Amino acid sequence: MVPLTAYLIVAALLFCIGMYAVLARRNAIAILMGVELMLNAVNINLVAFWRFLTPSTTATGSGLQVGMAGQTFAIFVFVVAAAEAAVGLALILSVFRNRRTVIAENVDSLKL
Amino acid sequence: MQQQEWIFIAIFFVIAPILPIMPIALPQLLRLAPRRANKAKLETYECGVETVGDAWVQFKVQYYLYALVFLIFDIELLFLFPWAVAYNQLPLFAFVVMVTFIAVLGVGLAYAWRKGALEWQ
Amino acid sequence: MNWLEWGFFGVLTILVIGGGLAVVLNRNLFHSALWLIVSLFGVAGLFVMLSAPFLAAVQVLVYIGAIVILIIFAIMLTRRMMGISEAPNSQWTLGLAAAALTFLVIAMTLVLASNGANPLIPREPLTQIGGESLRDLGVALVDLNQYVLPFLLASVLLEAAMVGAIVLARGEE
Amino acid sequence: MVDSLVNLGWNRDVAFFVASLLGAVVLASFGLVWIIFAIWLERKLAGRIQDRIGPNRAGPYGLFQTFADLFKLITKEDITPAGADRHIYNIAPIMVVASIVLIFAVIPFSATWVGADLNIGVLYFIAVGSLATLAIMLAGWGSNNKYALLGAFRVIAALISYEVPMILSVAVPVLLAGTMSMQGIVHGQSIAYIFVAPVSAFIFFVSQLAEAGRSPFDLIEAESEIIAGYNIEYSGMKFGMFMASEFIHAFVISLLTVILFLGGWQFLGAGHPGSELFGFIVVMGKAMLVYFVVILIRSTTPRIRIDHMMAFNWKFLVPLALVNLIVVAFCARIFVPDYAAAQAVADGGGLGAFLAGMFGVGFIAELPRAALCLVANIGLWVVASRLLRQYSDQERDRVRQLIQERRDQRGQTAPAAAGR
Repeated sequence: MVPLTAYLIVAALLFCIGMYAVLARRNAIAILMGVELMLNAVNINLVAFWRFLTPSTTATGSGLQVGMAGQTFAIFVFVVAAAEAAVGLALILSVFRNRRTVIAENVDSLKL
Repeated sequence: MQQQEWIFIAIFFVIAPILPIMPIALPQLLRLAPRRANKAKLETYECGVETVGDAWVQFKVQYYLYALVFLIFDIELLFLFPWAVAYNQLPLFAFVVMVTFIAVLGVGLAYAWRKGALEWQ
Repeated sequence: MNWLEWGFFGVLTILVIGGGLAVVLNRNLFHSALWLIVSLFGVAGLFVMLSAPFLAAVQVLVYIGAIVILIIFAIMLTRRMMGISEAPNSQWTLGLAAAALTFLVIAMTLVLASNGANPLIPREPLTQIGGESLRDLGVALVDLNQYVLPFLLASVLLEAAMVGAIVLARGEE
Repeated sequence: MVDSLVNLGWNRDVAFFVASLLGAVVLASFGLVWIIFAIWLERKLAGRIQDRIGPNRAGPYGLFQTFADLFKLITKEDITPAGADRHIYNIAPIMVVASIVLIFAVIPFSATWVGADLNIGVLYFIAVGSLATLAIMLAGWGSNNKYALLGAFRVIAALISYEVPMILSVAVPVLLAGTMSMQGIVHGQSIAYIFVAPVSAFIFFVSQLAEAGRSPFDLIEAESEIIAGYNIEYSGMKFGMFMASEFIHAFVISLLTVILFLGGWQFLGAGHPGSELFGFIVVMGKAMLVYFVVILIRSTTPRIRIDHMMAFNWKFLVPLALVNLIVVAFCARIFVPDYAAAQAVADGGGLGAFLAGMFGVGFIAELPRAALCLVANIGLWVVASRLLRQYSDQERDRVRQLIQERRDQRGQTAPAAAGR
C-alpha cells in the first residue's frame, strides 16, 4: 500500500508548483491556473487524510458521523474553486475590456 | 473498493486511444497514401483565397456566459448525485433541503434569463 | 498487488507533477491550459487510488469539462496576449526561492514526522472501506447535525458567483 | 475465464491481468466493428425513408459500401496544414474516438457481461463524454483556421449547454434506483423507467441527440453554413475518425437510453442466471429500436438554428428538468418500494402471484411509486407543452407583425424611390 507520506509529498510538490505560478507568472489567467493547482493539492491532502484516518465503514443512522468530513471538505473546495474561477475570469475579462491588458502588474491603479 | 474494476478501466484507457491510432498510422506506415504536399495544398482552407490575419479572431463574450452558467449547474451535480443515491434512506427534510437548493439555483437561472445571458446574439 | 499500486502511483505522479510543471513553464497560454488538464487528470487518478471514485469523476467533469473550458474561453476572449511569448515577471527568482523553500520545509517536516509511530500519519489506512461511501456522503450532506448549512450556503455562493460573473463579464451595455 | 487460466497454472494476478486485457480489447473493438455495420444500416435506412435507394453497388444490398469508403479514406493523402499546432492537431481525432469508445467500459450487456461495473458508472460516462468536448476544442485550435475555431466554439457552447439537462435527467434513474452503478440501475428497473419518468427519458434522449450532433441538432457539421466546422482541415483517415466517432456516438446514445430508461437486459425475466446471451440480444434489440428512432429523426427533420437550439435548451429543457426532478423526488417520497409487503402480496396468490411470476416481485413493490410518478409526469408534460405552445403562438404573431411592418415600410418608400 502506498503510504500516506507519499501522497502528502506529491500534494506538497503540486502546491509549490502552483505557488510558483502565482508568484512568477505575469498573465492573470496563468496566475489563476496556479491557484487551481494549489486548490487541487489541497484536495489531494484532504482525500488522503480522509482515506487514511477517518473513512466511515457503515452508515450509523442519523447519528453524528465524522466519517465523511474529508470528502465533504473536498466537495466544498470544488465549489469554491468553481466560484473563484468564474468570478476571477470575469474580473480578468472586465479589466481586459477597460484597460486592454491581462498582465497583472499593469493593473495597479489602486497603488499609491 | 472495486480494485479489479478500476484496473480494467485503466487498461481501457490505454486500449481506447490505440484503436483509433491504428487506422490513422497504418496507411502512413505502409505508404498507401500519396505524399505530395506542396505549398498551395498546405495553405489554410479559405475558399481559394489566402487567409487574412491569423486564426485567432476575437470572440464574443457570449461563449463565456454559456460556459459560466454551465459551470454553475455542473457544480450542482456534486450535491445532487450523493443526495439522489441516498434519497431512499433520507428523511423528508432532505427533500426540503434539495428543493431549496434547486430553487436558489433556479433564481440564478431566471436572473441569467432576464439579463439576456442566455440569448444567442 | 503492491507493485501494481506503486506503478499506478508512479504514473499518476508523473502526470500530476509533470503536467503541473508544464503549466507553469509553458510560455503559450493555451498549451498551459492543456497541460493543466493533464495534471488534473492525474489528480483524478489519485482520487481513485484513495477510494474516492466519486470525487475522481467529479474532478474530470467539473475541472476538465467545465473550469478548463471556461479558462480557454477566457484565453480566447483576451487573445491580444496570444502568441506573445510571455516572460516571467522580474521577481521570478524570488518566487522560485519561496516555492522551493516551502516545499523543502513541508517535505522535511513530513519525512521527520512519519517515522511510523505518529498516529496522524499512518503507513496503512486505519480501516478498509466498503463501496457505500457515496451513500454516507449523501446522508452527511443533508444531515442537520452535519453539513446542511454549508450545503445551503454553497448554493447561495454559487448563485452569487453566477450573478456577479455575469455582470462583470457583460460589462455595461 | 480467470479461473480457467489459474487452472492452467498461471499466476492469479497475471491471469486476471490477461483476462482484463482481452476483455478490454474485445469490448473496445466491438464498438468499432459494429459501426462498420451501423454506417451501412444508417445510410440504407435513411435512403429508404427519404425515398431513395441508398448504397446498392458494393456487394449485396451495398453491404460493403463502408469498406469501400474505408479503403478510399486510407488511400487519401494526409495533410497537416501549414501553421497547424501539430501535436494538438494529431491528438484531436484520436481523442474524439477514444472518448466515445471509453463509454463501452461501463455498459452492461447482460447480468454478468459488463466491462467494469463501477459504483459511479453513471458519472463515469458523463465525465468521459465531456472529454469529447475537449477533443473538439483541440481540433478547432490545432487547425490554425478561423472557421475551424469558430465552428469548434459553436459546437462547444452547444455541447456544454446540453450537458446540463442531461445530468439533471440522469439524476432521476439514479434517484429511483438508489445507486449510480449501471448494473444497479438495470436491476432497479422491474418497471422500465420510461414508464415511470417519461419526461426524464425525453429530456435525456433529446440532450443525447444534441451531444452526438445528430439531426435536428446537426449544425455542428453544418456544411452549408460553416463549411463543416471544426474538422474542416482534416483529411484522410483523421477525418474518417471524426465521422466514425459520430456514428459510434449515435449508437452509444441508443445503448445508454436502453440501459437507463428501457430496462437494459431485463425482458420478462431475462435477468435470471444462465441466460447471458439472451440478455445481450435483448439489449442489442432494444438499442436497435432506439437507433432506428434516431435514424428516423435524422432523416426527416430539418436542421434547427443555433439560437433556437440554445433557447430550447436553456429556456425549456433545463427548467423542465429541474421541475421534473423535484416532482419525481416528491412522488418517490410518498411511495417508497416495500419489498417485504410485495412479497406478501405475491405469496397471497391470484393476480399478485401472476404478476410476480411474470415480472418479478420488484414489479409489485415499485408499482405504486411508478403509477404516481407516471401520472405526475404526464401532468407535467401537459403543462409544459401548453406553455410551449403559448410561447410559440406569441412568437409567431410577433414575427408576422414584424413582416407586416417591413412590408408597410417598403410600400411607403418604394413609390418615393420610383418618383425620384
